[in-house]
Amino acid sequence: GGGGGGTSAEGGAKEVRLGYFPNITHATALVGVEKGLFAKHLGNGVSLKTSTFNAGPAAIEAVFSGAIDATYIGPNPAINAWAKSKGKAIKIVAGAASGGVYLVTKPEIASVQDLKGKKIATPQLGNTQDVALRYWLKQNGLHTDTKGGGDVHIVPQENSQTLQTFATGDIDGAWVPEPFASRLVVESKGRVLVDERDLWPGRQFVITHLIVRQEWASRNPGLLRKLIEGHVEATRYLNDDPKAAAGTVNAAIQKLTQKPLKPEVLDSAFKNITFTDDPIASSLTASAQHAVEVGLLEPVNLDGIYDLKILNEVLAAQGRQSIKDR
Amino acid sequence: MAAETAVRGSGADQLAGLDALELAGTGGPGLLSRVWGRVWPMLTAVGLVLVAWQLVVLSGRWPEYVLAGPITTFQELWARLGTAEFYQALATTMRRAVTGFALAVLIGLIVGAAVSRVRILRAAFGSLITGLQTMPSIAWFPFAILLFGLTESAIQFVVILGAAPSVANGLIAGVDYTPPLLLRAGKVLGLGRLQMYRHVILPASLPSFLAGLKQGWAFAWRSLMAGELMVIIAYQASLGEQLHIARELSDSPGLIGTMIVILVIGVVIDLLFESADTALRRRWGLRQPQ
Amino acid sequence: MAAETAVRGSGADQLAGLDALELAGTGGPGLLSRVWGRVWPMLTAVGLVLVAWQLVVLSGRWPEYVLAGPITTFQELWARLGTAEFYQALATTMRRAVTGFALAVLIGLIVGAAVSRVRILRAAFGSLITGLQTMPSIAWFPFAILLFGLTESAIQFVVILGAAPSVANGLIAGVDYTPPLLLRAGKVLGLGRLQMYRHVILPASLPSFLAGLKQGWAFAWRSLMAGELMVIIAYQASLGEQLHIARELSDSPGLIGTMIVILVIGVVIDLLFESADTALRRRWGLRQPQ
Amino acid sequence: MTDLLTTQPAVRLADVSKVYGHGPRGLLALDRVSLSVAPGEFVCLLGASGCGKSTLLSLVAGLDRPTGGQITAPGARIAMMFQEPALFPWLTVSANVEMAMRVKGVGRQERRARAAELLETVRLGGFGRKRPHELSGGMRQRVALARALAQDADVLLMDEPFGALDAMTRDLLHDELERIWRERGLAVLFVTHNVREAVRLGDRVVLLSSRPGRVVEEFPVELARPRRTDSAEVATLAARITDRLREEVARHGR
Amino acid sequence: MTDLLTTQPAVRLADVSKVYGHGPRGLLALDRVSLSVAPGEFVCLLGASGCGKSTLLSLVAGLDRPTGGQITAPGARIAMMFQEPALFPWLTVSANVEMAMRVKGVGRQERRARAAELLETVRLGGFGRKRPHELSGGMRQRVALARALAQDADVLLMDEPFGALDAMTRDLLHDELERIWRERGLAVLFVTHNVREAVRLGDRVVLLSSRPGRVVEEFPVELARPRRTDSAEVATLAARITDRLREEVARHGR
Ligand SMILES: Nc1ncnc2c1ncn2[C@@H]1O[C@H](COP(=O)(O)OP(=O)(O)OP(=O)(O)O)[C@@H](O)[C@H]1O
Ligand SMILES: Nc1ncnc2c1ncn2[C@@H]1O[C@H](COP(=O)(O)OP(=O)(O)OP(=O)(O)O)[C@@H](O)[C@H]1O
Ligand SMILES: [Mg+2]
Ligand SMILES: [Mg+2]
Repeated sequence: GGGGGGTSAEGGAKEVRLGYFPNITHATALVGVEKGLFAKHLGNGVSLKTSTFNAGPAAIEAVFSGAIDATYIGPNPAINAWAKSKGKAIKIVAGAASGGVYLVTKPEIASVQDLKGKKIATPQLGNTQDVALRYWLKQNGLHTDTKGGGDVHIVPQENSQTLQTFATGDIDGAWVPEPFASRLVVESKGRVLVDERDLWPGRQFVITHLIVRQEWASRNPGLLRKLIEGHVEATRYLNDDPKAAAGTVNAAIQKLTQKPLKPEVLDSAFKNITFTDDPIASSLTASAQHAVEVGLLEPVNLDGIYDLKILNEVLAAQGRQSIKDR
Repeated sequence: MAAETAVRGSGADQLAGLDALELAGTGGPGLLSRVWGRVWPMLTAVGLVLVAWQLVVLSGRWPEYVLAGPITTFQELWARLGTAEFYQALATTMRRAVTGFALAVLIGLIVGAAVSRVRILRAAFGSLITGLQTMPSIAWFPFAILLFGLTESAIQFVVILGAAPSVANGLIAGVDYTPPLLLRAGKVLGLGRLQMYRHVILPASLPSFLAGLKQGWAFAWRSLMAGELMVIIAYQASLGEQLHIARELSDSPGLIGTMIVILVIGVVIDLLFESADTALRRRWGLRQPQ
Repeated sequence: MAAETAVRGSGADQLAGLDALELAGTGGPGLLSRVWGRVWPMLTAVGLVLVAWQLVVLSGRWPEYVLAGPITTFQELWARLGTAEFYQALATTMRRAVTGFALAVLIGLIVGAAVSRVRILRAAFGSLITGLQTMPSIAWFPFAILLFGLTESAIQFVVILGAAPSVANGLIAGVDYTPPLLLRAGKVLGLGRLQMYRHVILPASLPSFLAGLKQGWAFAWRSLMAGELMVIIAYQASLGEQLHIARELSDSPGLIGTMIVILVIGVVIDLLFESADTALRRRWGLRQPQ
Repeated sequence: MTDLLTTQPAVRLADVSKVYGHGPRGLLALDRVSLSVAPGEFVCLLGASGCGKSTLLSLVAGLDRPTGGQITAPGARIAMMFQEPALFPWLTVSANVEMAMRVKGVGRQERRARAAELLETVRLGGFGRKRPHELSGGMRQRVALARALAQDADVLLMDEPFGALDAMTRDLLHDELERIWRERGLAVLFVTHNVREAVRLGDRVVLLSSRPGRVVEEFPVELARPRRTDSAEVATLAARITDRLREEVARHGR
Repeated sequence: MTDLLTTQPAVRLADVSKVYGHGPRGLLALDRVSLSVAPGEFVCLLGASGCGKSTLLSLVAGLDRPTGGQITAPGARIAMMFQEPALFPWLTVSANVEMAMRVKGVGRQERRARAAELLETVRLGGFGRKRPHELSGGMRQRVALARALAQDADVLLMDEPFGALDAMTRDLLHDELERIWRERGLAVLFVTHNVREAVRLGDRVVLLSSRPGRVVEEFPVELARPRRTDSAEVATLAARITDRLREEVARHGR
């Protein structure tokens, strides 16, 4: 078994195993690895071992089985992992990205009411985007149900397929994250109907954050601190020099997938995402609340899912403001 | 004249005597004991697997939320079996599997027949058929949607592309091994090309064809499990979707429960194929009742 | 004595005469013309497919970025064939496929041997093996990661679970149809249980086993294509990943290009299996050179 | 008119040759064989292995084409029996016998009745609903005979039909075949490499040489029927033909 | 000592019975058969189909167990030949012959040499590297004979070994078998339903009844060797035995 391979009893671990996706919303990780920021903070004696995933479940399976210690991930899988393990498996230790989610529709759809009877895609039943769309429609007086019926037909499908079905006219719009939103606009002449940021207080909501395996974190607080230091520096780099950072991100994506993003997609997507250390706890709890309201989630107690103590210590050491965990 | 009749009579007697001598045989065991003989080892095997599984869980190597134990799993499964949704999902999936498979059989039959009898087609497309077998389902998704949009037909398309090659290959193998003697016999009896196909070649290839069907079913089923994610149709839950959602939600008891359902269906289908195969071979005298 | 020798001598002559008479036969066509006879219909078929494809693209039914035409696709493919990365990806995937398949064969052989010879195991696990065949790969992913972490082994695990059942089933079918007469002959010759396996049963089941191998390869390959997404090992490109990325990026020429690569590999492997099969059957006299 | 018909042979081979393969690797299986079978005549074709007996029958049955020469079977319907029964294992005995009629579009009822009658002829009444594998070898060959008779042919070709049977069954089937042949007035071309069998059955025994197949000698059999295989007259003629045959075979061993 | 050895039979069956199946559906295949074969004796076992001849051989060969009675083969190594050659198609002719030695752990070199020698004995020298399917039926049976001889057995069981061969080949193989039997002093138990073959070969012909198999009568054959199958003496004795056999068979037809 691969469980706990990198940890020994007294926090004398020699490596940190980090997971992330070759995806623009995971730019923090891409930059941190590509620029050696994690390695720099972890120091000489500790190696960084990275794994990339293409979807949340595999990343969570890896965390659960102890094959990785920490991973960048979206809000949904994190909530799932928390709920399924009854709060035992993971903790969210830092935010990474916010925003970058849009409802893109065919140009002829100009308002909410035009959506009636239309087919709108989301990435997956019950994920953040799915919940956000349903909640927003509900607020606008449009009824949906989880089976795809109602005033607006919601079709969950993979984002890649959304690109195709939008192009062929099988769907009328999609509530998707970057870079798919930008691609719908750039390649298929879609029109942005809603910027999800507009629906949230302070135009902020979590799209990616960093989670760690609880067992590992409790045994290796020192390594966790170093990891977060690297993370914080990566975030700062992204904000300080977005142009260079965008190039770094695209280079990393190309290295991992052999396919860089098109420059216009990259630029537009990069502009629409905010990189922040703040996990925007309020948006996570609110989103979970919305999910319960639209009937997609059993009420789940998220108390304690955040552990921002180390993050705040790191920020404090740099003289920056601390972040709230609710 | 009288003498000749006597000779003939005795010849007939001797023939009948030889016939009677050749045709003895003892019967097999009764149906009940045969069924029981099949069932109890299966039950024992299932029991053993359950015990091993419980032991692994008890060992504490992994927490319950990572690897659910049999008790949790069966509670979950039992709860599901109590919902109407489960049966709808099952019905949807089985309907798709059966119709998709039926179409695949039809297409496989036509393609197999054409390829096996026309030498040029054989050389041109023979290996392509197996090549298609190795193509993963997801590669077809974009084409399925291009051709059929977000409809059931797109799912069927993927299922057919998964299963038809096996069916065709089974038929081709069967035709290849049709005994040439039977073909000659058919020709002597005056059978035309089509009649030869209908009366000789098809029946002669049945056993191998059946094996192809069985493989085809496995491919169809796997393709279906993948394809059911591609097009999620309103108000139609399906097993493939449930499997996917269980994984998506890291729902270990749900996942294992769905796997058990899939396994049970697989075993039942296998038993069906096997009994068809046994019946066929017994009827043809290929498998002596032992 | 002299008389007897004469009689014997003439008997030997007659025997030799009969032998000589029985052993005539004409040779088949030469190797070159056989290969060419296989190649040209294939090339024609490929040509026809290309033309049809180009016609569909020209019809303008779908934009080029949804369905790439042959020219774009082959440009893309050609560009890829010029990169070292392509060959690394191919090498990685082929290495995984071959080692995974080899392990699957080993395991399938052991399981098949045990199940086919021990009646109780057969009754207990026989149908389970086919049941496992219908289990989609993604169901195994969580277990693969549990057992092996994010390693190559996890991928191999999925590949093995995909392919081993077919291999085992092929062997079982072969063992089932081992002619009882050969078993009796082996026993009379003094072969023990294990020797019987080694010298009689295994060789006798080879043709059916080979068919199982072929099916197993198709399953292994499909499982691998899925499994390569489960564990992406840093900086090791693979065909499965490329297929997925092409799809993820709606990269139509990339997708079709990768499909072509997969098809070509499938066809080549099929040809290998076929020539092994032909050689075997010819050597055993099961397929007369026609 | 009647005279012309009776003197016209049922089957006539004129200088028939057959080459398998092409060019230098080709094999001359039959070399200018001429032979005729009169209506109602029983001709036995005798020869060692590989001398082209089966090839000759295939040509007459139209399963293959001669490379040279001519085969005429004026207005004759031709039926054939192989060394193995070649029954269709998926059909019942009765359905096997009915096949030729089914192809011709004979009605179900009539087919049934006729098959039952034919099975009665080969002493297998009541076995119609069995499957071939439930019968013994001798019974299967009798079914094959019934199937051939169901074609209502004038000419019956038989390619070592009793080769695989045991001596006793074979003796009995000789009697049956002779009876049926006489009742129906068939022209029979019977291939065998059993000399005693040829003498037991034939009006005429034609001996073929081996590779290339050529007619070596013809032996008219003028013994009274019914003959017995172990009678002295049959043995005497058989011994004569055997010696000639052995000579022919030994030629290849040296 | 020598006296004792020579009078002790090579194989002795005492009241051997065999029932297939159980209870009321059981079939009594052999009913208290007693029989012995002296060393160097050639015994032919004759009987109609299904009378239990193969069953008896299986019991002697140890392929199956008797339900009652005793089989003793003191110190005898037993080899067996079946009706079909039962060669392993994936092995060369030589490897087939070597199999028994290979199992016993005889070295490669020695095996080769011995196999070549045995193939020479059955007049197949030079065919060692062929595969069984490249040979004719008669040649395959001779390979099977060589394979049986390679076991260095004292007792050779033969279950209708020449049943599937044509008459001419069979005649020739009779000569060969007789020669080898005499050279090696084997005890042979030879099963057939060809009466002439039994008389041609046996020192003694044992006639079995059918279902249940019982010894009906024994016929000592006191004709001088070498015999010819178509000689008058053989025919006379054969006719006598045939009549007895037909009687036995006809009993089941009524
Ligand atoms: N389809 C074929 N292609 C090439 N050669 C053939 C073919 N059929 C038969 N032969 C050859 O032609 C010769 C005559 O064959 P044929 O089967 O007619 O002999 P036969 O007299 O029937 O022999 P047997 O007594 O063994 O049945 C043989 O040497 C055989 O090898
Ligand atoms: N394994 C078996 N199970 C049940 N019945 C059997 C079995 N083997 C043989 N019998 C029956 O026992 C009887 C004797 O069979 P056996 O094969 O010994 O006869 P045989 O004299 O060798 O016949 P043949 O001349 O056809 O070879 C037959 O009625 C047969 O049906
Ligand atoms: Mg022939
Ligand atoms: Mg027998």
